[in-house]
Amino acid sequence: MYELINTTLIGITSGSIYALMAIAIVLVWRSTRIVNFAQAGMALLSTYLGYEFIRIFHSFWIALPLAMVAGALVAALIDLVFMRLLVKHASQGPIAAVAPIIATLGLLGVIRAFISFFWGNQDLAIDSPISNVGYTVGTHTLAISPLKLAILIASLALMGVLTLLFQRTNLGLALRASAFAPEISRLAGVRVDGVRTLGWALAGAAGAAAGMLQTPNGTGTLSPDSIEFSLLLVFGFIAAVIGGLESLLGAVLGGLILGLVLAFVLTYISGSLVFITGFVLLIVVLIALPRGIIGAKGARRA
Amino acid sequence: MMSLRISNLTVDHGAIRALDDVSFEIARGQLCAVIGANGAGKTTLLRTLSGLKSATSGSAHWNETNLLHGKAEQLVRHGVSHVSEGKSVIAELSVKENLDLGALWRRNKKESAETKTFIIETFPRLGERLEQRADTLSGGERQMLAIGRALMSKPELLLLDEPSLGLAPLVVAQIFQAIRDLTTSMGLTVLLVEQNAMGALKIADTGVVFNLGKVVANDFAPALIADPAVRAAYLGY
Amino acid sequence: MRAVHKIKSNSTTRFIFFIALGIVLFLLSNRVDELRVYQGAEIAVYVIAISSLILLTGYSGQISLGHGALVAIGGYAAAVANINFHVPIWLTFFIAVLVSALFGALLGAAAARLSGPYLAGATLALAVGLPSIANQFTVLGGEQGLTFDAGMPPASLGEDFTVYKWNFWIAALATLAILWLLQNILRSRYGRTWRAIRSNDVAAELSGIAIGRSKVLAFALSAGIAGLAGACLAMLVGTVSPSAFPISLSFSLLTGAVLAGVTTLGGVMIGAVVLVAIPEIADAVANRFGGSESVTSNLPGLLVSALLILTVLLVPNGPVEQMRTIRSRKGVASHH
Amino acid sequence: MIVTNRRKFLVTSAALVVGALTLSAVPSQAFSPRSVDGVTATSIKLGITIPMSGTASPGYNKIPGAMKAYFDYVNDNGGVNGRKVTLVVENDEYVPTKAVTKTNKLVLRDKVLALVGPLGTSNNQAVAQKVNPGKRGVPVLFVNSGFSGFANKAKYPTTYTVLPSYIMEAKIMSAYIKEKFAGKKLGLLYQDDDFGDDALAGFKQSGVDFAVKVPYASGSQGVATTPGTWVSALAKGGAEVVVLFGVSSATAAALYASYVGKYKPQWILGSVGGDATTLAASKIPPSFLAGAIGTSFAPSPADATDDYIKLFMDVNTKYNAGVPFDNNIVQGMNTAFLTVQALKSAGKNLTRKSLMAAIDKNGSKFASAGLVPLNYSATSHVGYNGYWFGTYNASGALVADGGKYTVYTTDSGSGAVAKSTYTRPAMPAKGLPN
Repeated sequence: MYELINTTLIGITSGSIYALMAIAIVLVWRSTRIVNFAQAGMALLSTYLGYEFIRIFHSFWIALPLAMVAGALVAALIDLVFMRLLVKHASQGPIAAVAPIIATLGLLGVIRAFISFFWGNQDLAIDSPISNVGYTVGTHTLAISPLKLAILIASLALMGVLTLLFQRTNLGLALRASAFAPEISRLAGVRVDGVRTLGWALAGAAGAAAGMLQTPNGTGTLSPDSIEFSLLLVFGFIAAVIGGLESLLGAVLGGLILGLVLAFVLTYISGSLVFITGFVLLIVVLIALPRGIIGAKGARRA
Repeated sequence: MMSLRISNLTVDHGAIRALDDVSFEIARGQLCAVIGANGAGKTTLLRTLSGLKSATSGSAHWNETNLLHGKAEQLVRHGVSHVSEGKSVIAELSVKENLDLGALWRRNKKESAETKTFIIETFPRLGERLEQRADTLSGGERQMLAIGRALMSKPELLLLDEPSLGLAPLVVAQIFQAIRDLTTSMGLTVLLVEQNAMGALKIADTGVVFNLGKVVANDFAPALIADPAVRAAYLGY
Repeated sequence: MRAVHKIKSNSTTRFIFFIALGIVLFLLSNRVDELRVYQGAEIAVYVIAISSLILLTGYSGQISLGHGALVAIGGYAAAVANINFHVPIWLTFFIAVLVSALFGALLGAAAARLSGPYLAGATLALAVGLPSIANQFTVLGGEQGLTFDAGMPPASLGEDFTVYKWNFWIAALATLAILWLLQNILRSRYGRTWRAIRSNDVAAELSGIAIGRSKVLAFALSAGIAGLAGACLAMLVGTVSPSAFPISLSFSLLTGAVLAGVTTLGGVMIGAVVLVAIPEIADAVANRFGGSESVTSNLPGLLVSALLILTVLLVPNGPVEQMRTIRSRKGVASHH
Repeated sequence: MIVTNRRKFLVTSAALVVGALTLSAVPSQAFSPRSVDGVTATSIKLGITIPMSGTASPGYNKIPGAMKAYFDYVNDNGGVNGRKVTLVVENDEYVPTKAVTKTNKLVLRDKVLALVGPLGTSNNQAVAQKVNPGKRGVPVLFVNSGFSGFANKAKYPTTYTVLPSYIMEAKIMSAYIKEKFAGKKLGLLYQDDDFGDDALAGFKQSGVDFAVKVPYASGSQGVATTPGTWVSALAKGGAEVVVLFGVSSATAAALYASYVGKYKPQWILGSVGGDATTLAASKIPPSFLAGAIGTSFAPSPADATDDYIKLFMDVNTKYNAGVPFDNNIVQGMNTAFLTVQALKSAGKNLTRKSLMAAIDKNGSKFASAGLVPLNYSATSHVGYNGYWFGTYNASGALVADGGKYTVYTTDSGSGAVAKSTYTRPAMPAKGLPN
């Protein structure tokens, strides 16, 4: 019973991190129709910047918003100097469909190399701002701690704020319209290029939040090849797809489902099968529910 | 002087010359039908005027605004609205959102709300379906929505690309009538590109006939209808 | 008229040319030192793997970020066949092709239903997930992996004939065979079908092409070729283990394919040579500028990624295709 | 058009292959007059393959720098018989394919005298299988792997191990557990590969039964996702003493997860994952380690009273830009120290053969930081063969039980575990082997 509860809690908390990453992926997808495989690299870079902010200000809570701003700026810059050029140059011909995917992969490599140059191939540590010691019920310690609770709340809050932004504001309307039909949006007077950059910036901030929160929650360390970020890269994408790629609510649900499934496989089957389980889950969802778990409904509402 | 003035406009499409030394004018408040065979350059003309496509040479002005130096999103702010070919609505958005999109850039929200009320009065069917997704609408409704979206941008010059495409004859008649009424009631200047040449010329004040990127005729609409050469080539009798 | 005449002698010329190429390679392998021979073998393996990816992405329009996984399957299939079933070495290469192709067909059946980014993500997840399966089954040797000993060169080749030269011969032969085969396939009905799908799958479907089946076929063929590359790689490294097929391998192959020009087989050598040469170039550059350890160890990654981005931005269809376009444009201009 | 394209393709292909192979190819020197590989009148060239970037690199990537620092120190003090020692470092990213490629480069192009301290079991196996230093007569000295198989002289004739094998470690730990924790419920957390398998073999042979065994997938992929579940499995099984046989990242994750889960067994940490400095870098506060039992064959990096540690700290400050001093630095410098001794011992007439002969002959008498005997001989390529036990104090330093190093020794076979009376030879003057 205790194991069951803890497995569920582990699933939910790790799932909420995947959800944050999935939100970032969905944001870029919704505003540009590009799956950004560099998202995890950008999150990593923002987290390194956050690490520097912590050293300057000696406070995680000051560094977190600063890292999100930095993440937003980095993402906006990437769109301005790089993705715009790409859309112009490689939007035609047989490679058009795969060019953005390949380009974001290249970007991932550049970001990694850049991080290694500046910070070296070593582990850096980010201390947990609040306790990560599990709550105790009776004699048992639960796999949920103030930090994990904060992460869960942060993911839900971010999802809520972004959903409101997308569904209820003019900016959100412009973001959605630009993604679905850039030309019609331009004809309606929407400055599509700027709106896309904004979409990247939002995603950059969300990714930065994921990186900053995941680092103290995981092994607490940061390195250019941090395994957490490879995980985020793949699992964030899987979570986004489970949720249908279009919907923020879907991204959060996708993250939680993935987190739970993986936690149960880990506890009750085998640690070696975690990654392949992610793949199998992805394929099953793609084949059985091509539009994601809430894709059909969500897409209609979106 | 309020008018659309196009002179010596040339536009290339890769190696192909889509518009070749095109010149004509439309006075304010006029509805001008642009007719011609497929590939005559009609759509290219609209895309160039609305800022989606760049010209090779020549000039095009709406009043004082140089149409060749602006991007589409800027020209909208100068009163140029373009309803592109094939029901220019965003399928994934609701009817209301499609309408709102056209007025996002307008600062005066009270005015845009009034515009919306006016559009819903003009096209009551849209009013009944405000919360539905645009792709649940019928073809005619979508065309109404596309025009409505363009009207939300408070246009002075309206560029319409084949509003009758794929619609049933009865619906086509309704749409044409609506276009004629709106032109008059709102004081719009309209450039109406149409395959349905007769239908368009019947509601138009003037007409321009295109062939292989060149203007081959430019006259009052009734005169064009009466012209035997035009009748034979484009009106089918 | 000229074209018709040429096409008649087509397949014979092609065959003769590949034979000639083989002889050139053979002569070369006797001229250069052992390290170059080894690098030549590496290039050969990359050529096979990259051409499988070009076939998939360039010709049938499907993307794979996880071709390293298919390479891994080939390598493991060869090793398991040899160790557990005592299959002779020469036959293990064919088994590698078969097993990978079979797996590729399964994967392709799923892939045919996925569009760009979905397929990219799915294959990425596969490449991350597949190697760790080796830890689950003892027959796959766990983290330590399995030994794959392709054996010594026959004694008849002489005392001085090195293992590397022997491996190079095998890899080069496999490469030539695959390139020759691909040239023929791409010129066949299948090749035309794939090109039709790539440029417009709606039109292709309307003209009666069974898109699904055709895509699965492309995936299976590509996987089979990747499997051959895997067996060759296993031969070249002497072992197969999960860490030999990291996600970076998949990314390298994709990079090679893009650098080669993903739309044509013509530049496949460029991609392979660049992949093998980059670490050396990076070393030279780092040494020239008195680089620190951190520069030396990160420069290859940076160079590869930067090249990838520049290629996509500047010559999205690859250098070979670009040259061809420029030349044909010049041709058009001179005809005017 | 198609035809001409194809021809172009063929010509281009051929040209490219030719170019690739010949561009920088020097004429084959394989049969040129016998110059001694890696040795000139004024220099000795050595090589190492090790992960300098990638997931496995943090920590290990400090080893080559430490080695170079000690070589520089020796070079500044007259070198080895007048020759200066250089080390060519190749980054293998912990990928066997790359290890083979890079070793090829070291052996065939750089023509190093010997490989020194190459790291990783699968990498060393791939290199042995493919590059075959054994057949080429290239010494592979002091490999950074505890895989017992590398001491097999028949299979790896030129390979010399230095770390006590994982089997030895498990056997010694078993003896220690039987002595100190008889009757307690035991748990084992181990890496699910050759490393863990060796350990399991050692424990099994010693008759130690674990109530709970938790394997974790290696390649550190499993590490990030699983610590919570490891700890709940161990806690559920009621393990009072837990042996942790894994890498540093796993140790860090396990200690952290047990802190988070308020699970407090008596930890016994294996030598690989028990480096306090590495753990500290992984944000494990020293207090987490306090009270855990650890093992080592070298003096604790924190033991500034030790002659070797003092020397290594000094060299690290002067020649290695004072990077944080830890077990990896000690390991790197000690390897370099042993290497210099072997080179000196081989005399003026230095060749690959004479180098290995010198180790076979004098290796067991080499001075080194190790508190455990070296076992090199004409018939054995086994390096250190034992461990001492200690307890981590509140500042994360491993302190020998009872204030002195009690060394246990054994072998990788069926030999018994014994308390050793070995005393380390005194450090040569200035830390420069004679």
